[in-house]
Amino acid sequence: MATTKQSKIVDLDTALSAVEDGMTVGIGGWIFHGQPMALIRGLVRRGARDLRLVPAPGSVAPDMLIGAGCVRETACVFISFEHLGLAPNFRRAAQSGTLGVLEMDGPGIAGGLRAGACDLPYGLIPDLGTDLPTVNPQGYRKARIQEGGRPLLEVPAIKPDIVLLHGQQADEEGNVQYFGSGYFDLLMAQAAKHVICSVDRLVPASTVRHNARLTKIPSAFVHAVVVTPFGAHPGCSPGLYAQDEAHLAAYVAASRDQASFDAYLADHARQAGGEAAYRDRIGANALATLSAGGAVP
Amino acid sequence: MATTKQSKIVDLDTALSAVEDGMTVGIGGWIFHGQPMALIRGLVRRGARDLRLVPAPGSVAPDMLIGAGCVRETACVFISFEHLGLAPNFRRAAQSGTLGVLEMDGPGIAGGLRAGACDLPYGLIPDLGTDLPTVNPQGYRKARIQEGGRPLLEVPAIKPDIVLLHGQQADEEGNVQYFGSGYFDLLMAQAAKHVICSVDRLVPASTVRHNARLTKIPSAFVHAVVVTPFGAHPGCSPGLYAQDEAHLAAYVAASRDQASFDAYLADHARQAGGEAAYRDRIGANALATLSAGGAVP
Amino acid sequence: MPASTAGFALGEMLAVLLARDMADGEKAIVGTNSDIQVAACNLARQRHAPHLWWVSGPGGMTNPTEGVVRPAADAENIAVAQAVMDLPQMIDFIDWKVHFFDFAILGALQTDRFGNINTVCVGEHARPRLRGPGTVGISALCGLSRRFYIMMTRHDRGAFVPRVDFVCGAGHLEGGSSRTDFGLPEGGPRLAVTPLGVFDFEPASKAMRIRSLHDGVTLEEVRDNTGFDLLVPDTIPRTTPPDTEELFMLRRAVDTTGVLAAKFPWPRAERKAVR
Amino acid sequence: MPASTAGFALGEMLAVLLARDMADGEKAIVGTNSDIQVAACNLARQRHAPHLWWVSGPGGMTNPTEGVVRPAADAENIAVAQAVMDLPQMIDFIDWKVHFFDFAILGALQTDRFGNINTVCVGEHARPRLRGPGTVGISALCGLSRRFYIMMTRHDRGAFVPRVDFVCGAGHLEGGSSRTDFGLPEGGPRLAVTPLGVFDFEPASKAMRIRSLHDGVTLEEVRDNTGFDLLVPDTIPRTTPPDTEELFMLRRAVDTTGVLAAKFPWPRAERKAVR
Repeated sequence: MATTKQSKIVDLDTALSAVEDGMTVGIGGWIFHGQPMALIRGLVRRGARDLRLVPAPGSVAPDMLIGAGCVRETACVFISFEHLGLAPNFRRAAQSGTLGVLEMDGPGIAGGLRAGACDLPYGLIPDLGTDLPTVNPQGYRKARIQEGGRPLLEVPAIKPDIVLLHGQQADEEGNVQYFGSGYFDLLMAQAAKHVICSVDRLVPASTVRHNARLTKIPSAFVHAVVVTPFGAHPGCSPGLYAQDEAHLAAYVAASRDQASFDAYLADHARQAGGEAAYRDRIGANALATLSAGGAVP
Repeated sequence: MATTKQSKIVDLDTALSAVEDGMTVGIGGWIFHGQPMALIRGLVRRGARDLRLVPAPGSVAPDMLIGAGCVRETACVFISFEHLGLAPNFRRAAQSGTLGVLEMDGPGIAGGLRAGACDLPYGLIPDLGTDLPTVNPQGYRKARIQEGGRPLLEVPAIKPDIVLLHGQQADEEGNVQYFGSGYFDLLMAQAAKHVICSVDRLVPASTVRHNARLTKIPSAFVHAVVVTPFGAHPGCSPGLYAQDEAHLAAYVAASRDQASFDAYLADHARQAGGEAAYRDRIGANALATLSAGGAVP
Repeated sequence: MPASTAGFALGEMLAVLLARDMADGEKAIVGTNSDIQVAACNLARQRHAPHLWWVSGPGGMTNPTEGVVRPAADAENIAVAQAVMDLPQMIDFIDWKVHFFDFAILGALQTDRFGNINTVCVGEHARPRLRGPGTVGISALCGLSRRFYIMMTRHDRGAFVPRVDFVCGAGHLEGGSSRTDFGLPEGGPRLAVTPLGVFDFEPASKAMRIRSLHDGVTLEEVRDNTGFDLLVPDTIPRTTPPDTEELFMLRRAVDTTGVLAAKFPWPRAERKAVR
Repeated sequence: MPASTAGFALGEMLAVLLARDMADGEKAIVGTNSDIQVAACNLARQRHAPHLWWVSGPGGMTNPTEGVVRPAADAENIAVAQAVMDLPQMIDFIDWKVHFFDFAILGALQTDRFGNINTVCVGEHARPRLRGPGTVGISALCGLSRRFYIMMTRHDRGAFVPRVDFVCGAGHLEGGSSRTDFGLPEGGPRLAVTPLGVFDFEPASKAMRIRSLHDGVTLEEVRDNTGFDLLVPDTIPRTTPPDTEELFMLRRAVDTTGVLAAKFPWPRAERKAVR
């Protein structure tokens, strides 16, 4: 993990040029919270291929990459659309057998990321009696040392080539602040070789210092920051805007088959004009309403 | 670790009745910051014996217990009086060979506490080429599995019977807030069987909720809270009062030999009247000056 | 399905049934998409368990309460919480520590005779008929907490199967002492609460047993909707429905905007009766 | 001891010498009781390394700056920091990660010919002649950072010994390739800065070598005060003393209350010259 000497603020394509086909890509956030969607749409636009995903519990971020054909294999801790049902493209790809799924659980990803962050070869976790080691034998192996009164597993270190995160604001130096929880984001950043954060706002250094406790990803862990207002849409950016329930429902509907989802991607990810065109398509009033909390009374 | 159903606020002696001779006692804080001195003085007053200390990097807290003859053996990560020199009673006891010293370092205590918190038998740390494994072979053993390109050690889990901490304020439910850093305190609490926190202030539940980010020790980890204003004196309580340089210098001077230190303890720990008498002895203006930042211009 | 459910929604009833079983001073964890769990914990705190401690698994907020049922991971909970912990530190007690939590409350795609839980897939893992969301903390919470609750908003043969297709949360495994024989700590499922009744696990065999059936639910109806043989007591009690005070407290202090009623009505057949 | 040190204190000179060697964008860690280290890092940020990143090891504050040198662990640093990290998460990169930090700056009771560090004891560990404070993060920072600096406010045969009595921070161990042979990552001490001079380590043997001597310091004086044979270059450069701009920046933007001058004057023999 090297640091750069210039400002870490770069445009989206410059940031994403670090992502090569076949890389292992971690994704931060939690279900609909803080998904780095502008970065995800950027990867779709660039035609990324054969990625190996390691998403934190997520929703539309891993689902869109899978539906866009960018992914060879994904780890799955939890990929869900919650009250909107199952993740549609992930589900279709997993059920058809076209997607490799490395089944994981909380202890597996936590132990693996921590081992990765610590440059240890493996992490030790309790064997919880599940079927995960059966379907993911390379991810969970019986620990060579059994002691302490309960069965133990070893999980190999996880070190993503790239991690994609979304925060609410950052300064030029690359200190990324979160108005809500940090979830696995910092642990992912610590384990990663290269960290790209999108943020909704660029703020002066003094704003960051005003409440240093909000800085969940200090600049030492950040290689590139992309300023993309509404960059977590259609998910929420905690404290700034709500998740877009109508758009998410439309996304699920558009995901009914590949042709329909390709049409969605053509309009929402692969269109000319990138994120500016995307925001235009979503519309000023829709975005304004989300900023107001999701519903204007 | 069990929780109680009543308010967790108890008086000092009730809280300390959980400490039995021979127990392993963790101490939080960091050098002169947030040392749980009222609890330490209480242990001296009660005549605790044969304790095995596991102090975070500390100063007067472990030093006083050692000088008072309460300690059979101490782990030592770092015990220092910083600009005031070496920890006088620790130094004397270690040099005379009357105190067992388990030499530890940051990775050793961090790996051991984390293993303790996780109910794992041991933690894996890098072998850093020091002499620590030679003088503390039970604390650092060559790892049975060597892989990943660097030599590894195993450190056994650390699970203190009791951990003593100091925060600035708490509510009735036992949520303990810190105005400064948390250091190893929460990790110690997670690894411990029983956690006693002293705080300078008891505040309404609403005050705690007003800034939940300051709660470093949530109530689930706390068994007893003792409200002791100036309970970190002569160390500092971050955000509330500075360390008492004059008193600390007097402490060092009083520690020149055992007789002199016994006289100090007779006046400052074993006296009748407990903490109230202690505060009277320190004096209203001295405490007021510390509250003003250490010096009234 | 229950015959006389007028006056409260399924979600409200499940929250009340769960809250009743919680004791003061206990520690619990609530995951994402857990409206009923949030309401149950906060109802218990309002009524008989003022020192119940619960934490949002992903978000780290402890005991957030403002009379509105919000998603447990929601940032707005920070303003009404007692603490906000960071997940990388929480993993120590979520994913590793034995018996840190007294209980968790978990839903599932499938559960079985011994209370094992599946949220991963229906059918073979390599080519599933239905791909579920995955495991996240379920493995650890089922494996490590002192007990857990199975909370199901549907009760049919798709959800109550002889053996789950994928064990991602260990209940009593193969029954009997197989859970502790495997090396898991004492624990496992205590109750399953469903639209039809409340179920527990017979102490020796650890097989699922009827504890009470909701008003109007027949033994035949439960059997028709359960894919394995339930143990049946000599006399089958009726579930004590939520009483006036419980509903008043739930609606006045916990779920003032009616999230449970809106999101968890009784299953379709009973909607007319409920409204 | 230096002859012409009038105009700046020992602490100021050490801070300037250390700051000069730092590069922009590097990552560093500062421990407790580290006034000179804090000043050096902040001086580098003010001058040529605006993106230097440093963190208070115990307190977790990153890049705190307000023109006052405070103890690195002090809570007042939170108000002027860019981030406040929690130690239990920081341990991952402090105690385990290889080459996360570009450098650390460490003091010692003793150092030796190969730059090993001792802060534990003088004499036998079981019955030491002098019991020091202990190791804390020194083992990890010496072992895992890309390089480290040895910063000594005294230079005498008590501090510069042939072999440290206790290795708590690995320098070049026995010299040569012994450090990497042991399995430690590339690294080790880069410079030692003292009241007498600046010292580096000869690339092949890894033995300590004179890099420059401060104004007025003789080779004989250094040899008299060093307990092992220093490598001596053919011509011994003079240390470039702090210049006007460095001192101005240090006193105007980094250490406005004069902490370094007050706490780290030149050793007694030179006090008259300095003042």
